[in-house]
Amino acid sequence: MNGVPLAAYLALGLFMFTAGVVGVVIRRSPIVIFMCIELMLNAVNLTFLAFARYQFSTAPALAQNPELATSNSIMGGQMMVIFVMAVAAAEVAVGLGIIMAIFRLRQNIDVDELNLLKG
Amino acid sequence: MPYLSILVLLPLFGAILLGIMPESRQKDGVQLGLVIGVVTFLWSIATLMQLKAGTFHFQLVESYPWIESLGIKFALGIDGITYWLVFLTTLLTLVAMAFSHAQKVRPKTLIALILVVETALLGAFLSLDLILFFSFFELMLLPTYFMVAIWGGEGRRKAAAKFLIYTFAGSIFMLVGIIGLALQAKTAGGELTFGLTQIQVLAANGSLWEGTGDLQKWIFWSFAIALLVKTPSFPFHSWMPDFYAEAPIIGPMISSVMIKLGTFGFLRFCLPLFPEASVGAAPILLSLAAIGILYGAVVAIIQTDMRRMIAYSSVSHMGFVLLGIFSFTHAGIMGAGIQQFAHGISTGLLVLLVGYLVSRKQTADFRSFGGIKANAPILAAIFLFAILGSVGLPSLNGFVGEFLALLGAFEAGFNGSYGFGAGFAILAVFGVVLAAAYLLYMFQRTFYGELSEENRTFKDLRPQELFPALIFAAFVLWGGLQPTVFLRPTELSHQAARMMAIGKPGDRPMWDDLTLEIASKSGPNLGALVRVEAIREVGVPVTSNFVVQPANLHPPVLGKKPDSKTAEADH
Amino acid sequence: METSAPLAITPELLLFGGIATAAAMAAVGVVAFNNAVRSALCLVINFFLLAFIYFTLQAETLGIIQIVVYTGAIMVLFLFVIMLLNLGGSGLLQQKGDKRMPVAIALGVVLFGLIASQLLPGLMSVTKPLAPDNFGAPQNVGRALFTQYVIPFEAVSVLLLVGIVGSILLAKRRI
Amino acid sequence: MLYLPVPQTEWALILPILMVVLSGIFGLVVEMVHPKRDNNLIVTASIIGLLMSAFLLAVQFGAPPIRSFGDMVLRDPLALSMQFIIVIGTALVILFSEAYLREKKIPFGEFYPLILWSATGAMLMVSTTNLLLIFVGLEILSISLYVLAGLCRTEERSEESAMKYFLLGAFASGFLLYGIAFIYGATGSLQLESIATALQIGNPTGRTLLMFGLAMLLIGLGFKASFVPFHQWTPDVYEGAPTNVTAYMATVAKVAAFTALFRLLGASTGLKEFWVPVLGIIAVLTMLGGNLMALRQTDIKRILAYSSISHAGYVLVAIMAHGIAPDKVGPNAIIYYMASYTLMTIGSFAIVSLGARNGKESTSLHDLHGMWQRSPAVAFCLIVFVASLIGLPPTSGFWGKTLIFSDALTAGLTPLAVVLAVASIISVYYYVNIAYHAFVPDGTDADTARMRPGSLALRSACILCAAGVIGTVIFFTPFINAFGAK
Repeated sequence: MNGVPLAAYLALGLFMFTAGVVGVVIRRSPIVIFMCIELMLNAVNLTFLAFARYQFSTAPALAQNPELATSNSIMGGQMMVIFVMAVAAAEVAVGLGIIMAIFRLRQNIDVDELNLLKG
Repeated sequence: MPYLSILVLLPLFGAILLGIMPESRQKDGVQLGLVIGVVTFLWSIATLMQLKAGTFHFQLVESYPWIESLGIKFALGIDGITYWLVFLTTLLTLVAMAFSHAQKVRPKTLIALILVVETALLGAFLSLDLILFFSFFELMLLPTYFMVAIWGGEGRRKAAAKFLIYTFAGSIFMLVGIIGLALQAKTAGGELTFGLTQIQVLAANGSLWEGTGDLQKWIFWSFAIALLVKTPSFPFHSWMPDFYAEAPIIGPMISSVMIKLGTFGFLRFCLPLFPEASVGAAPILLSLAAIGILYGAVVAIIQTDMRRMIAYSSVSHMGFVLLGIFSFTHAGIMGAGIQQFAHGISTGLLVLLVGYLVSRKQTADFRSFGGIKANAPILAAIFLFAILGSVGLPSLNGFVGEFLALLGAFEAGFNGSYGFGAGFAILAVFGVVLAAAYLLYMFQRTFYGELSEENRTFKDLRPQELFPALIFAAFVLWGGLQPTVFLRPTELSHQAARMMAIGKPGDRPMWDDLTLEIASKSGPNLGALVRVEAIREVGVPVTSNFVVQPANLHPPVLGKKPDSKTAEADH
Repeated sequence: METSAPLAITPELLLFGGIATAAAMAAVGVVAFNNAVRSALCLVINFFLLAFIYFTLQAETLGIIQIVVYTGAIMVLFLFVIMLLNLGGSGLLQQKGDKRMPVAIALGVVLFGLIASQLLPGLMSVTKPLAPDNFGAPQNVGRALFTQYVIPFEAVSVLLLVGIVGSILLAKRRI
Repeated sequence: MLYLPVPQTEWALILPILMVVLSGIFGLVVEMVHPKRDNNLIVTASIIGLLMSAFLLAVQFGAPPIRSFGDMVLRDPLALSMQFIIVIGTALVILFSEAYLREKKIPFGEFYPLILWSATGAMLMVSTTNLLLIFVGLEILSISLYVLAGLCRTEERSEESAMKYFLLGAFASGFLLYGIAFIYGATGSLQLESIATALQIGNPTGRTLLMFGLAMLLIGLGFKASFVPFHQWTPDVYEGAPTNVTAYMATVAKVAAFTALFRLLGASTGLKEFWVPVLGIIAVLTMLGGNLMALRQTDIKRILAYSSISHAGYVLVAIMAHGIAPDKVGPNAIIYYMASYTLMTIGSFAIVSLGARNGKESTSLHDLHGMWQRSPAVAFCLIVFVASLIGLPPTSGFWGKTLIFSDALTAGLTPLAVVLAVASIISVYYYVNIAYHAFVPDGTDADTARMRPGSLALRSACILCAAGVIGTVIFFTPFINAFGAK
């Protein structure tokens, strides 16, 4: 999509990532924290795809002779996104399993003791 | 015959044997431990008899590759500096084991720990590799800790932890220093090595520290702090009184050997490897020594616990050793050498006798004794003898070391070598006087005065208690009457250490150069470096009088040397 | 890079701006809503819009996967668990206002501004996508997956196995 | 159509990993066919599988470094030795797990497959320089660990620890991925080596991106390796998780994280003026903080948790030394240190696991009382581990520290070496406390829960660890020759 600068995609990614981090820090419910983490992962995916599409770093080489661009470099971003999604799927399965297990043990998961950033 | 390896590893082997013996066989274990102790003692005598006089080089050298990639060897050797220390170690550990024979709680384990400490001590004295030395230096920490923390008195855990942390804190910086030294040696010599003699060659020809700025001083102090903690010297001594008071009585007994590692380390490592830094640091170390002598003596006066008093008196007495070493005079350094041995013997004897007292009364507070001379005349006589030896009565062994050390300090002082003049020596003399005062006061309160009711049943020494005491007493007397017997084997090595420090680069003896010797005859040639014709068997007396380089007989005059400024800045 | 020309306002840019604003608002919604169900719905919207952005980046395959896997599977799982938990204890998923909230938001804004001002200006001039237009086509993605990236692909099978065994282990009712 | 060559395949590189995966699958099948029986078959199969994997690794020692599978998988001394450490560590953990799980009444045979697969992730992670594979490996490792941490389903502590570990782990993964994204953006590649190339080109914007990416990656890895500002999860998770899982987390997971960090910093020497001050501060905080916080603990698992934090700081010093001067400082120090650390930590946790009895677990210092009377061999092993954790000769901990000191001085990190020394001094106090308690006679009646000598397998795990701690000292040269890089 010509006309949209790479920076715009990165800005959106950074915004989502920051929002996710803020969410992880301030929310207490594990499920919501987990959703914020998913938000972070999607920000990452967006960043990967933007970089993959624009090939900013290989730009000088690519501009001169396009065949120099290694396919590794071009496909790397998309591959990363696929694997992030696969990992996220497994993570969700396990994570929600843990939340279910703790819920069954306690019938309450909005746990105040679960202060993640306190020792 | 690998005399030294056997000597070092025999006690460890014994400890392992004791360790794998079932816990139920305590008595057999104790017997076995004692046998190992006796065998080690005899083996040490056999080893010492192999040595030849007339050389400062290491003898009976053994070297096995250990960690080739880092240039670390299992290398052992013995010379004059360690001659009596080895003897002292095997003797005192044997006595300590005999003493813990009667221990009720798990005596087998205790004896196994003593054996490990013995290995560590012997290894530290004999190793010719810095990492090996450090390994042995640290190996004695945990066994000693447990010895105190398990078998000690009321405040045992605190005392043990204090000992451990002080020593470890000192030595870990020494480890950093050792590694820095080896890396520097690699820069200077092109090869990574931790070998003492190899690095000393570089130090002797001056290439080791060429153009490194303050590095030498930093590494010197990383060694010096560790050694001062071990000695223990004045500001680092506070582990020692607690340790003496809370440890079972074998603790101080072994410790009276262990603290020699500190002063030994100065002679073995600091003077040869950091010559300029050693000379530069002399004013500071002499001050510490003088303060230690006085401070130890003054604090000892107000102690009522005999073990604490001995601890402080040790601080005081070890000050003389430091004073002797850093006077950089012939007499001073000889005095330091012999004082180490004498202090080991007389403190060993004192601790043993205090142990007998404690075993009878369960306290070392001399106020609870009094008048027991009537019941225990033999104990009283030997005790007095030990005290006289310790305070340095002429014709007993303590006198020789202190006298020579003071002589050296005076000589250095009158030569104007150090800014303080003879002040150190004068201060130190007060220490001798005070030592007589507090020890005799303690003796008087313990043995004279009114015999209290509860002390009526106080028993004199049994024959099996008397025997080890008499051995020590014999050495106290012998060392005073015939000091040359004890001085002669050590003279050249101590001289070498001194010349390694104060000689100019190139004038310094090298351990690795077997064609260099030091003339041993007193007279104008004393301390001259002599080139012998060819590499010969170590130990054959020097015959050639072809003097290649005159040695510097006198301590360096600091005020007139160009590097005096840096020496001041270091403080 | 080339000299930074003033950014031309193109229809594409306007379209992107619209989607991005909506996605960003949805992201804020995830964090800000006190009710977990609403957060989840915001997340779904965000994911959906992201899929659309993927399409505009010519990554069609991934856009589809995004919808199928994330919006379709993962979020459904989330909602399912939320509903399940809601049955057990009502109101537990609500969170009351928190004093830390404004501080954290301020911190987040500052962080965002700081990083963005460092990173992005140098990239403003990069407006020309250099990767071939078909780089996101299924056959290219598939080929890459089974040649260059075959080892991670196989590794992910282990990962999914772990996920399956693990979630069964954690969730099975009887121990 | 973008052409991608079919990569050449060197099976020897992934055969050890495959071996571990397959023995995990075998274990799972056995568990499905014979559920709730005793797990001896699974344990035996797992250990045999791991030993075969170790053998497959051992035959490759000294082989020339190569890459295969499209440059994804790498064989070099670091990869081989770290994989070997992971395999042996996993085997030791499995060896003492059976007795522990039985006492703790955790009836899951799936434990073994999960831990094996987790090891697979770690092995992948150490044998690659590709960020994608590092990430996938890390996730395999972590996701199994999330499950394993919550394995004690009846205990709230365990579940909570799993939850905490999971959320923070996923959070850290987010940072890690964001960092990878920016490194990919700046270099156009997922290979770590391309960082150096990108820095040579010297595009200022690219440099900024790289710095940001590196910072994010360091935060992510910092969480995984529990460096100090990111460490808060460690004590709780370590305390709550089953002891054998804790042992595994504290060793194998860290080996993998450190190796990745090692490769990362080795590749980004060009950015050292950026990361040296940052990591320097982190290292100081980690070394001192870990030790100072350990001083106040009375629970052995928490003590060991803080101790593992401080050891992470020590290793960080070695890693930084490599990053500063990659041509002068090789991987030998961290290989040796991690081997030694793995052995002594697993050994200590094996001893801690003796406190499990009848579904409960007692892990306070007082539960060690009387160890010396009940089982001198175990008590002696404990002393060996303590000496090694302190860094006293003649144990491997001493040599590890010596190597780290040497690296630090070579790279000019003298202040960090001094801080390391100070930190070791602090650590003496609490470590020796552990050993002391093992010597205290048991004053109470025999009924109270105390650590008692466990099964033969458990004791042999202790003794093997202790033998390893001593053996790597005696056979230092062969060890370094086999594992180390020249």
